[in-house]
Amino acid sequence: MIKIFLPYKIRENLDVPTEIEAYGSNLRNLIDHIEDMYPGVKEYLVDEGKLRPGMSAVIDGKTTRLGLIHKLDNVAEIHFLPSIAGGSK
Amino acid sequence: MHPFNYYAPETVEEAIEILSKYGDRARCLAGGTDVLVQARGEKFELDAIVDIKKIPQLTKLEWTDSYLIVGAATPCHILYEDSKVCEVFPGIVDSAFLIGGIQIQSRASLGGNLCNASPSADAICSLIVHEVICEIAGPKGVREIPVEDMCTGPGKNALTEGEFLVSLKIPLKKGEFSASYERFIPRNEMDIAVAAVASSVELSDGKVSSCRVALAAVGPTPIFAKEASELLVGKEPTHENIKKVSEKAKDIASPIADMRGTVEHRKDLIKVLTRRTIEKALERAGG
Amino acid sequence: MVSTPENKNYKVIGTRPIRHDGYDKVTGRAQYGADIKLPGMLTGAVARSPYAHAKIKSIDTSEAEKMDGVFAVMTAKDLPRLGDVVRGNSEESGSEKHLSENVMAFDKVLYKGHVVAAVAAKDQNTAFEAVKKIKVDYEVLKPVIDVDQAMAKDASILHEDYSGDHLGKKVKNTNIAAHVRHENGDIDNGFEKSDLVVEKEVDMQTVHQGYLEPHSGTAVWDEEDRVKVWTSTQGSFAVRDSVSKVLDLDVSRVKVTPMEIGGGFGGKIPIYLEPISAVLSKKTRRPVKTLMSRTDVFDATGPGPGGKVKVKIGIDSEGKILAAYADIRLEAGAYPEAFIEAAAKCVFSCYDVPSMKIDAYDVVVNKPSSAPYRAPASPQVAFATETVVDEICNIKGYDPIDFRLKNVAEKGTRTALGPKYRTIGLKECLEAAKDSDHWKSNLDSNPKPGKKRGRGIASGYWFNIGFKSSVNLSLNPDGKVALIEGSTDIGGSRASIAMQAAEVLGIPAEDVRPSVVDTDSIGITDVTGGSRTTYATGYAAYNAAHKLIEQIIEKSALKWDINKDQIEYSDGVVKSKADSELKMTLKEIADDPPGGPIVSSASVDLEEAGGGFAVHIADLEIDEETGKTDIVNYTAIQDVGKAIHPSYVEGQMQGGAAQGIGWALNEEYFMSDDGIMLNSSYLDYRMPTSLDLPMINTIMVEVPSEEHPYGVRGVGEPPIVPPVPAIGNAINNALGLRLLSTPMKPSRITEALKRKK
Amino acid sequence: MAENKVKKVAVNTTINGEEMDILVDPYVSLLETLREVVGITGTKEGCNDGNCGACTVNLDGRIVDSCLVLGVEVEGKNIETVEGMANPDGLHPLQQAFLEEAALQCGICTPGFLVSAKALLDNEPDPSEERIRHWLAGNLCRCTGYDKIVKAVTKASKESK
Repeated sequence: MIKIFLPYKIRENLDVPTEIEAYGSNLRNLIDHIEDMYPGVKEYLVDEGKLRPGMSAVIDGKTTRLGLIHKLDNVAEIHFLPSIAGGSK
Repeated sequence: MHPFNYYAPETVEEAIEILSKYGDRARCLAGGTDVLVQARGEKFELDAIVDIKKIPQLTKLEWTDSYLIVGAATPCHILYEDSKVCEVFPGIVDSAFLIGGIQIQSRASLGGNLCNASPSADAICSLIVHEVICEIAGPKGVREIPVEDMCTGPGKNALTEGEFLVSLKIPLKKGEFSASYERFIPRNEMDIAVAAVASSVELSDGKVSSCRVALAAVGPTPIFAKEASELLVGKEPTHENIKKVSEKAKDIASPIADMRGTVEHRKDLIKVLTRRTIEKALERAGG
Repeated sequence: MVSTPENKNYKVIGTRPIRHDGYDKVTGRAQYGADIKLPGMLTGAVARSPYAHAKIKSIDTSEAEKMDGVFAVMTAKDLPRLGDVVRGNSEESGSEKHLSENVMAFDKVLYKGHVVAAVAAKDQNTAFEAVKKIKVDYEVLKPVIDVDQAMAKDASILHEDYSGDHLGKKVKNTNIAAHVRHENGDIDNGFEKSDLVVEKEVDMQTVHQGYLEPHSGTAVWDEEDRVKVWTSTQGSFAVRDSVSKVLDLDVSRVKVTPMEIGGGFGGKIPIYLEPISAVLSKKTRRPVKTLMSRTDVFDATGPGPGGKVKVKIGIDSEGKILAAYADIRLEAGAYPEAFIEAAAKCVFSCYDVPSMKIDAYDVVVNKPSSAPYRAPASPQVAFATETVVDEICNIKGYDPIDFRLKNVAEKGTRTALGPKYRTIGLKECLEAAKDSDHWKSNLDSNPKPGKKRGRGIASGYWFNIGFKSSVNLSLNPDGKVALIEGSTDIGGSRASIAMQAAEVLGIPAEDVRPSVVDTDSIGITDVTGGSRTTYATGYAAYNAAHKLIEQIIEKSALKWDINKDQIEYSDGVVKSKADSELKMTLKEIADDPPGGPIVSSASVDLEEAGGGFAVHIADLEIDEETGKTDIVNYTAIQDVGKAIHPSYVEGQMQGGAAQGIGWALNEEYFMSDDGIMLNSSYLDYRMPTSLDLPMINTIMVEVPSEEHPYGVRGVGEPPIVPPVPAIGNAINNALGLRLLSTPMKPSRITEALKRKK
Repeated sequence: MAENKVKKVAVNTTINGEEMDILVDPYVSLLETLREVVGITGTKEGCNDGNCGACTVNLDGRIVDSCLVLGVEVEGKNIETVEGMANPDGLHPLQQAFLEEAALQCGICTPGFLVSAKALLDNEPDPSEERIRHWLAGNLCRCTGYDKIVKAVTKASKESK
């Protein structure tokens, strides 16, 4: 099981605990598993088959650049966070 | 920018003719460090710019028995690179050495700084405390006015149509005279004075026989702080007496608050700078 | 310090070769944005709003159109109206609509200097004169110019059509574009258990990146509806994307050629003039170049956000931090995005904080749309945190370095947003600071009469972004290597990228010749920003160089007709492992290699390169009578991962420090109540001159990043973070006064001194 | 007021040792004249109001901000720009020192700094750090913090002795 931390606004609006546990062979499956437990979360995380713009997934301290196809081998924790803009508006 | 023509007369008469023809749609060009910026910034529209640097007396330094005559378009560096000027008029040199950076000092002139009549001008206070006389040429001939009468408002001067400033006559003093100019800026260079003071003193038998204090950036024009200056005349230059002058100068200052400074800060600075410039002038005068 | 991941002695990395583009830049040959000249080129000029907030009722361009020498006039009617689509999830968030409206206002102007129309004319003066003849009828609205005004109940609203996202709820009629929260642990409990709680709120004025080169944009729109753009930018691909969106063209129809760039610091990521020149070119069928004046740059381009930040920290009796809270309100300018997520990530980044909560607000105001400025939002939050930390140390009598070491963030520490740090070097920086000559020196406590001296210290952080970069290499017949990249070179990155390829190939840096090319000539490369270029494009160069070696070995195998396993490559020579006689130099293999020339290419899409930390020590002297502050000694310490070209790393540290010093002491947008910037010139926007700074000592600490083969971390951004609090802390040390607003200018110092008396 | 007829003016001047005749609008700056009429773009515009020094050129032995000089004013004068600093034998010692000391980052201010510094060293072969900083205060640099620029000028002064 992987420890999952969702952004404050998702937790607040869907009444999700600060820390939950889920599993999946990759990020896509993992999000589906979370959705089974907490319906509505996926809508916040996924858009048109990709990680939603403005959302990022930090897998053991590293922000994935592969998105939903990121394989989850030996992963301890994942933080879903608003992505950080640093460029053009 | 509104397109203008360029004239470079070689005589005073020629310059007057062109200036008279164009009236307020012409300006003199000395160093250009103010006039070109203002023309570009659409502060005014010009049809003609009159480069006065080709008139020989406009860029000349001349020592007579009574005066140092500085051509109105003489660039600042000429003054501070002249060892005699540095020795006799360190207060003037203070100003010449502070206007802009080295590039600006290659071009900018005391005369231009005066005619531009900025409330924060670096040269004008020094000219005031040296009792400089402005020699003005115009359609009706040459006239002279004391420098403190030159500025009539922010960016406004006493020149009338067709007139221009030919030279600045700095009187030579016989006694123990000197002067000092200091401005306050937040940086160390390339800045406009938040407040500035020039002071001159003349000593005789350990007493101040004459004193002039002038203030900049604390009124619509640089101010000759006459009432403050008089407080030191006939007195010994003690801390206590200098303090009275500084406090009076602070009272005279009537600054506005703007991006460069607050009213309170400017008034406080006048007090500090008055004391510092008088002390410096005294030191230079040998007191 | 720590050994680098590849753990070997480098031949090229860590040396200081002359940068490849240096010769062009010291001789005046280098072509910057404004230097381009194309046959038949016209000059563009724009009309700008004199008001900070107004509705556009009508625009009459007829007088301008009639002028001699005017070829075309445009307004926003000539641009496609775009919807409100959120783009991308990386460096390009925001909305297309806002992107387009910021280029040229459609219905409403939101800041003084907002572009409303443009002309193309035969020369600059004609274009300027024509602009004066454009008549715009405005309905002037009340502006909001700071976060307090913008967040007030009855505030004038900038975007009536826009919903703010307040903790996930859509809210209409608000200037708060976003409110986000991060929570970690139980802060109520943390504060309750605290022995000491200190809270401070800082107020920072808007500042500008101040790059010396004004923006420009040159474009040609051809008969095939292809647009060629020449511009000075931090990211040619970002310009391509933005221009294609604003003009509603496929990206492949837009080709961007980056000119040399005269400084950016984040401010040359957004587009401004490029689509305008393109539309003017479409109308005139001629190339059009449009330039900004210095005042335009201040009025209408990328300031760094001002705003207010409140920080509260609680410690136990042993001096361990128990809880921290931050309330961050930053000005986005006219359009949303004030880097509040970055602010949240940075605010407590230097400390191990067991419980924390962060509220951050992205607030639109009637100022130019803010752009990234070197570690965007990190200096703002660091000012608050580092001030509170300094105050804690003062109250408790703690040594400021020891307190920071006691609470230091290191590998495994949970960060404010949740994830744990990978290898970082803050602790090493603090130790280096403690060991520095500067820290050990006596602060001259007996300066000239009327002057007081003080010393301050502060830490700062910036995470380095990764993202996409591409590099192509080709081995020339003379055995030298051409390196093609897409990262515009803002301060020596050609050298630092080429050096990484040279290191892999074992050849001198000067034998790898880097070229920065247009968007048709290289794979996608993200912006030169976020401290990513030497890291990510350098990584692509590293990979491409390894691929080039594979090619060299493969072709040598063909040439010698032996198995490639039998071949080894090192330092520019291919050798047979079996036959010592069998060897070739790069020149020899490059001469007619079998099966075609030797080329390689590589691209990467990287994660963050572990964070970068800096610790700065500032000594200053204050004239108590005038409030004038002079920096008398300054030391910048930074974990640079691995310094590829140490001179340019030092340069980044010194330049960042200098900007931070300017920010601390004098720089600000001085606004009128009407929302007009009154000091929009270099005369009154007081950036430091050479006479305002001392030599800036640098101490490079090398704790290699885990994510890069040479351990590179970005170095450009951390050094702007500590100066503001370091100087604030030094002023407090000198005078016993806390200045909580920037700039800490002379009048503020004298006012505070008077209040104290 | 009737429309003011403005005609271009023929100017004979010497730029980097080359005497030339050029035709300029009387209201354009020397900076614009160099860049647009003569076609040499090493001299840069940073502010166009004399506060950044990016457009510094040497005019008859003195450095000036070329944005604050009119093109028509240079009749009969001698102008040196960054393009005239190197000669066929190589770079000027200042240019070499700027490269070796990494005294430039973006490089846009570099031409102005080089022209200014050359005028200093032409007259004062061994300036102090304070003197160099004072002389260069009219040239803004936003990238370097000036440290390496001051070091490069010092180095060039030592080497050209």
